[in-house]
Amino acid sequence: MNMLVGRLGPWIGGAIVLIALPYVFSSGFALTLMSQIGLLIVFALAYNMLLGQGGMLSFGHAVYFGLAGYFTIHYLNFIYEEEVPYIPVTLIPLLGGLVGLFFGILIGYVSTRRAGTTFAMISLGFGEMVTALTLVLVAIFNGEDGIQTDRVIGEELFGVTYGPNIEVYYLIAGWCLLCTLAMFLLTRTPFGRISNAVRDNAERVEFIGYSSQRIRWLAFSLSSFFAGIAGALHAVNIEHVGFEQVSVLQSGLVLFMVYIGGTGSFVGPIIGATLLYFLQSTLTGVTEAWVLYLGVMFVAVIMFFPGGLAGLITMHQPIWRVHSRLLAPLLIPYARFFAALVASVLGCIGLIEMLYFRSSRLSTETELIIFGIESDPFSAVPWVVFTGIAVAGGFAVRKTLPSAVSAWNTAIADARALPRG
Amino acid sequence: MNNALTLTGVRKSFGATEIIRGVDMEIRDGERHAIIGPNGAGKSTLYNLISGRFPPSAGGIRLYDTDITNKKAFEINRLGLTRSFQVTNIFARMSVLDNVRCGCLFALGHRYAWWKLVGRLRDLNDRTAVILKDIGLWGKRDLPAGLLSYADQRALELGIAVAGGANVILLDEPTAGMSHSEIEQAVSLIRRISEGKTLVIVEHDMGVVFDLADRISVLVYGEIIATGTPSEIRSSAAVQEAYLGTGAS
Amino acid sequence: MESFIFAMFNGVLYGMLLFLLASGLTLIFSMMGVLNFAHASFFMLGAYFAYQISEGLNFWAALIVAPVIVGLVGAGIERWGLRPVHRYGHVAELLFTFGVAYVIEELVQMIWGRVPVPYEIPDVMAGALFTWQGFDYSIYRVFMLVVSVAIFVALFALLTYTRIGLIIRAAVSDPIHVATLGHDIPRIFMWTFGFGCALAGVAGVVGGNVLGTEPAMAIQLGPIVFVVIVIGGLGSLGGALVAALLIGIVTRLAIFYDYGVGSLILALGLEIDTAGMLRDFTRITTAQVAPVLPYLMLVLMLIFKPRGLFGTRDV
Amino acid sequence: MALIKWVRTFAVMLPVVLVAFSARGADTVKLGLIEPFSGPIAAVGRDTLEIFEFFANEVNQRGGVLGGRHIEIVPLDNAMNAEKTTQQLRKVIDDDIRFVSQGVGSNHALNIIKFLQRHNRRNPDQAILYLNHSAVTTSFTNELCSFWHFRFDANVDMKVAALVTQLGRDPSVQKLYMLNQNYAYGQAFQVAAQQMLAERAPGIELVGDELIVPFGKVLDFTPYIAKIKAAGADTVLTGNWGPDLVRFVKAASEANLDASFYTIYAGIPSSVAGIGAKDGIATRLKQVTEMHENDPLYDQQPAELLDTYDRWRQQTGKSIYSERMRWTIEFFAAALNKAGSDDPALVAAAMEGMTMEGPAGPLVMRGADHQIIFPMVISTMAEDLERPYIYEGDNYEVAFATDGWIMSDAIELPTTCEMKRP
Repeated sequence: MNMLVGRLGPWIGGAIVLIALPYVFSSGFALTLMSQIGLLIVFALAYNMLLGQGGMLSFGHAVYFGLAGYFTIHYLNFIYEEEVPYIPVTLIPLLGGLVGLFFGILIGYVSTRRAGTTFAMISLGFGEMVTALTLVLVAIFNGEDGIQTDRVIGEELFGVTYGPNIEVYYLIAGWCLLCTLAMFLLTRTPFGRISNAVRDNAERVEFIGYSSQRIRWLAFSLSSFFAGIAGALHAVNIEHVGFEQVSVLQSGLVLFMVYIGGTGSFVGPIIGATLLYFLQSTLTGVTEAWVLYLGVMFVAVIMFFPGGLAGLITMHQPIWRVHSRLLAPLLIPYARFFAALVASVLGCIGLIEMLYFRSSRLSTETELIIFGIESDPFSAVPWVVFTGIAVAGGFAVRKTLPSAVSAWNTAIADARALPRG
Repeated sequence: MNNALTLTGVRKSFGATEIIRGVDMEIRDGERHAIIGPNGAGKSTLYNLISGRFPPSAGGIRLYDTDITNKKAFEINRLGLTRSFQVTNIFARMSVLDNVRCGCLFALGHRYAWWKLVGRLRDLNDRTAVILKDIGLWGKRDLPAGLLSYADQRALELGIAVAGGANVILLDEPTAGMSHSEIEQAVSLIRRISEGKTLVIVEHDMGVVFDLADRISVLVYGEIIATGTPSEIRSSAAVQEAYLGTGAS
Repeated sequence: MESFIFAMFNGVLYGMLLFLLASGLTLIFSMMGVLNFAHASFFMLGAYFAYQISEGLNFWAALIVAPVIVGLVGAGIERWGLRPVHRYGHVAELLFTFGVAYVIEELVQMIWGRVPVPYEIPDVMAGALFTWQGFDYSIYRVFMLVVSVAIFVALFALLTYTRIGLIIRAAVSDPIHVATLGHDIPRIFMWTFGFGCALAGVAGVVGGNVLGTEPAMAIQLGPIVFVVIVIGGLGSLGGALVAALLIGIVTRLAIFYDYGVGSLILALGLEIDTAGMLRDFTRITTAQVAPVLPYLMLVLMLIFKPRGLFGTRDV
Repeated sequence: MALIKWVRTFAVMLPVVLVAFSARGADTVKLGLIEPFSGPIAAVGRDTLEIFEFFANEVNQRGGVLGGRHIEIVPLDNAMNAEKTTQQLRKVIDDDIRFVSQGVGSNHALNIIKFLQRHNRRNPDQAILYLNHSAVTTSFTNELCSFWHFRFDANVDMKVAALVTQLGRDPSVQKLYMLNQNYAYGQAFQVAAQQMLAERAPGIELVGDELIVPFGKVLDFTPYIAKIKAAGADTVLTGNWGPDLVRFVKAASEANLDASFYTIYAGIPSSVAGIGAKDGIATRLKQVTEMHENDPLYDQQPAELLDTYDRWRQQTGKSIYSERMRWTIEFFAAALNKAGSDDPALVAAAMEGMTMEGPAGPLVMRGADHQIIFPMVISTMAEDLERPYIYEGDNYEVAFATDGWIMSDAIELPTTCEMKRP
């Protein structure tokens, strides 16, 4: 019984959170944000089936996301014109998934013949090609304008029409939960295990009876299926699909989400998609430098904690599994390190904001307010102050890091020494 | 007599250099056959040719009655031939348990299944448990394989290789880099797992070779210069001259 | 015939510019196994540095100094950025350079703004060298060609006749072996990376004023360069040259000989509803799809010859 | 509940960097401006914001609207992504903003039109009005026309009409070559030009008509230049913009192509900066706009307006390029006052048929399709003009000189719009 709660607990908890969220954040903006995050979680998890679980780095996975979106919009419009059989909007994502699967099987056959760097390049090539085609084949993709639809095609069960955003939110939440569960279970199948094996050591797999190419193809196709579901959900949510959705930029965004969240654990992409999309939506309005921060964050993750944010959490798992009190000695060194890190980051942000302000200020912007303090980038004082904070913070980071690391080392050693409690 | 492996006139060149220069060899069904030879003789290359890592430049290879000359590695494996590697070749980020599971999966017929959960596959988990206990890693089954000690990784390497239950087992220096006590354990492990099967082993440690092998082939510069029982090889003049005589270990 | 020769000449010119970029990328890949996604960003840095230097001094100073600075920036990024990532494997390295490309693009915008900078062809070379079929060929284009060919020759000589070239060639065929010969591999890596970036910088200096110096130039050129080295065969310098010329010439010929793909489809006996969803297929001409052709070539190449034209080793 | 409140506060506080804008009154009429303020083409969006804020401020200085209320511009970043546009529209609804403006990217414009059609039908009490300042797709005021959309720029067909009319007037134009971007806008330009050339300038021979892959994919235009030369063209007509225009013109200049370039967008700051004076003059680069600073009519405009222009140049260090954005604000203010209310439906009704004085004739907001009609001017890049082109304080020592005005009657095209009014 305990086992069952332990296993089902996270899923039931997740479902409760998904149901409750609209009661906490009820504005239209928040609903759209949460809906987008929901479908991006599906996309990110699908992407991680390639990157984290199959070891395939793709620069073009948005192709399956976007093509499914285009197909969905067309299908909804055709339903409107009564040219195709009616499918309730509730089940439309499945259709999107099948479109993703179709193109995944087709393109995957070619691109999964190679792994590693070559695979990455082929994915980039297909991404560029499809993006270019969206502009050439106007009848299908309608070029830069993209295509539109009205998702309200009829009344479904319980009078749901998917007109109000809240209904779409619950549609996405439902599919998100379903897909997450499905992808989680997939990791525990023979396919999932061999996919991991191909990631770790593709050559060895060939000597235990498996064609690594076939595994990659299968992983690619299944991943495209889920990416297609996400793309269809996107089409239903936004009621518009354009070339942005298939572009390499979109592929890059999902890569950033997954990698910053953490490729090594199942929850990593969920964390990454939630955090990055939230930051992106709230920060783009307040700072021009958002893309720079995103890039720096990504590079920092690769350099300093390749496990991503989820990796930072899971590295403490062996400790709290033994006993949570073992975490106590970590608090102070961690807090000191974190304070130093925040200081240096804030200093750098101040400097970058002032640089941007100087290089691309609008005449109507008369003042720059950083962290609630008015700073004049044309006088020396803020430069000195922010440089001081950044440098001092940097030194403090170097000083406090060793004690944080050694605290973790001690804790993990203690945890190993103790029996499981 | 029925041969497990038959090599006829096998050659392999990389660019202008010919590494394997016409090897004819027969491995009998059920025997333990050792291949010895100096460094650079082409032993690992020969393994790579047999197991399908590269195709040979010329010649033919048969596994029992099947021609496997130009087959891919996984096809050969499915026909019942498995191998281990000289450099440890495991799935480093996966748990020890999952490493062995992977070795069993195909042979147990689960192939590429994405609709059944490994945790629920009784035949898989039973067999994995047997092998893990056999190679002495049952207690460490939840550790990531990359964190195992060297000797444990070698044992795991063997475990993965034999997990599929293949009839013909090719081992490439399974005791390389081990201490004396570890070698003893390894040899007994090899003896256990090759019970009733055909074993081919490349080995530098002559103690292991003479202890384990029913027959021995000597490979020097891409050619087999002698094949015979341990005592025949020990007394062969040609081998003495080419190999043992020059101060074998 | 004239237009054929003209297309060929143009294709060679564009191809050589691509080769300048691809050669650095190939060198880095051969030595380090790193596919430098940020390579086109160094090309962009070369153009911006050249603009800045030619504002202060002149074009010739820029031609020498800008690539050196780009090379130093590259070496610095290798030393303090890429080297720590090395232990996480090639995919992590590729991701790192992907991130670097983002950061460089944003930094360029932060420093030089988001609109193009007026980086011009030097006046002495703006005039026509010769006029052919009514088409003025500027001295500068020929100068570009000369620079590219000179660098190719120098690179070839460097690889063939010098000690460092020997090490590089050895590393291309057997990277592990070189490490055992007692060379300071991290140092060689750092300077290889720097040198490769400097080559991209040269391409930026000579190409930036023709193609336009703006923050998006890296994104626009980057993918093509990858296509070049994949088609040529990863790690093969000769392959990169052939592929660069091939792409240069094919894309030019596609523009000159403007065939409709639609007529091909009709010739195959396929019928397409001219009002339906697929109607655009009947209207496409080769000129319209010329910039997409490299990607098509990439895909075809990978289907029929996955290692590329001259590829010798797997990734 | 305390927790929820805390979470909400946190969500609001999280944007750590706050760029505040001055002069935020309590009782303002808010105009949401949805443009890219981050990403690769943020410069375009930010330039737009600057113009909107400047001219909104001018209106406010004059006493505001509706008896003293100020117009407040609320910038909303769409990062040039359609999905962000939708998201910002939902924010507009949340914040009870009833007027939005946008112009960069016709895909976003289409998105807004469709979104507002759905939203205003479902929520008539919360209707939102869209003022389109630059998106030129003709169908927005034809088959896709909407009561909730007003356009303050000429559409593609009108701009092409102006260009072709000028081509017909110019006796030196004998052989014309067309080159356009192969996507919705470029194709629309091509079709309109083919049709109007036949009607308005039948004497001109079309020696080439080409579509290219758009958005900077063509790195080297030399082959196209060679084709143009081979065809013997003396004039080029192109709808290209951005890098596709810059590289095209630079390649032509480098090869000493002896042809005039008729374009729509040559005067955009980034294009002027990218092309540079030398190449622009060498190709006799022409643009079609609503006005430019060196036109003889410039000085004949009202004194207050000239003062405003001077203040603009002084404060921003930029030339006046987009008069239509000023018109957007002025029409908006006038319609608010005429309606005497900030109800979007009433403001829309008031705006229909509204006119204002323009430099060369009246600006008319046609009621039938909400398309503004106004005279347009064709101008050529030249040196030694009174007001050289400046952008961010950099003087380019080059500007545009008038070739001729095309009056409204030559530009006004019939509409197929069947307006559905609420």
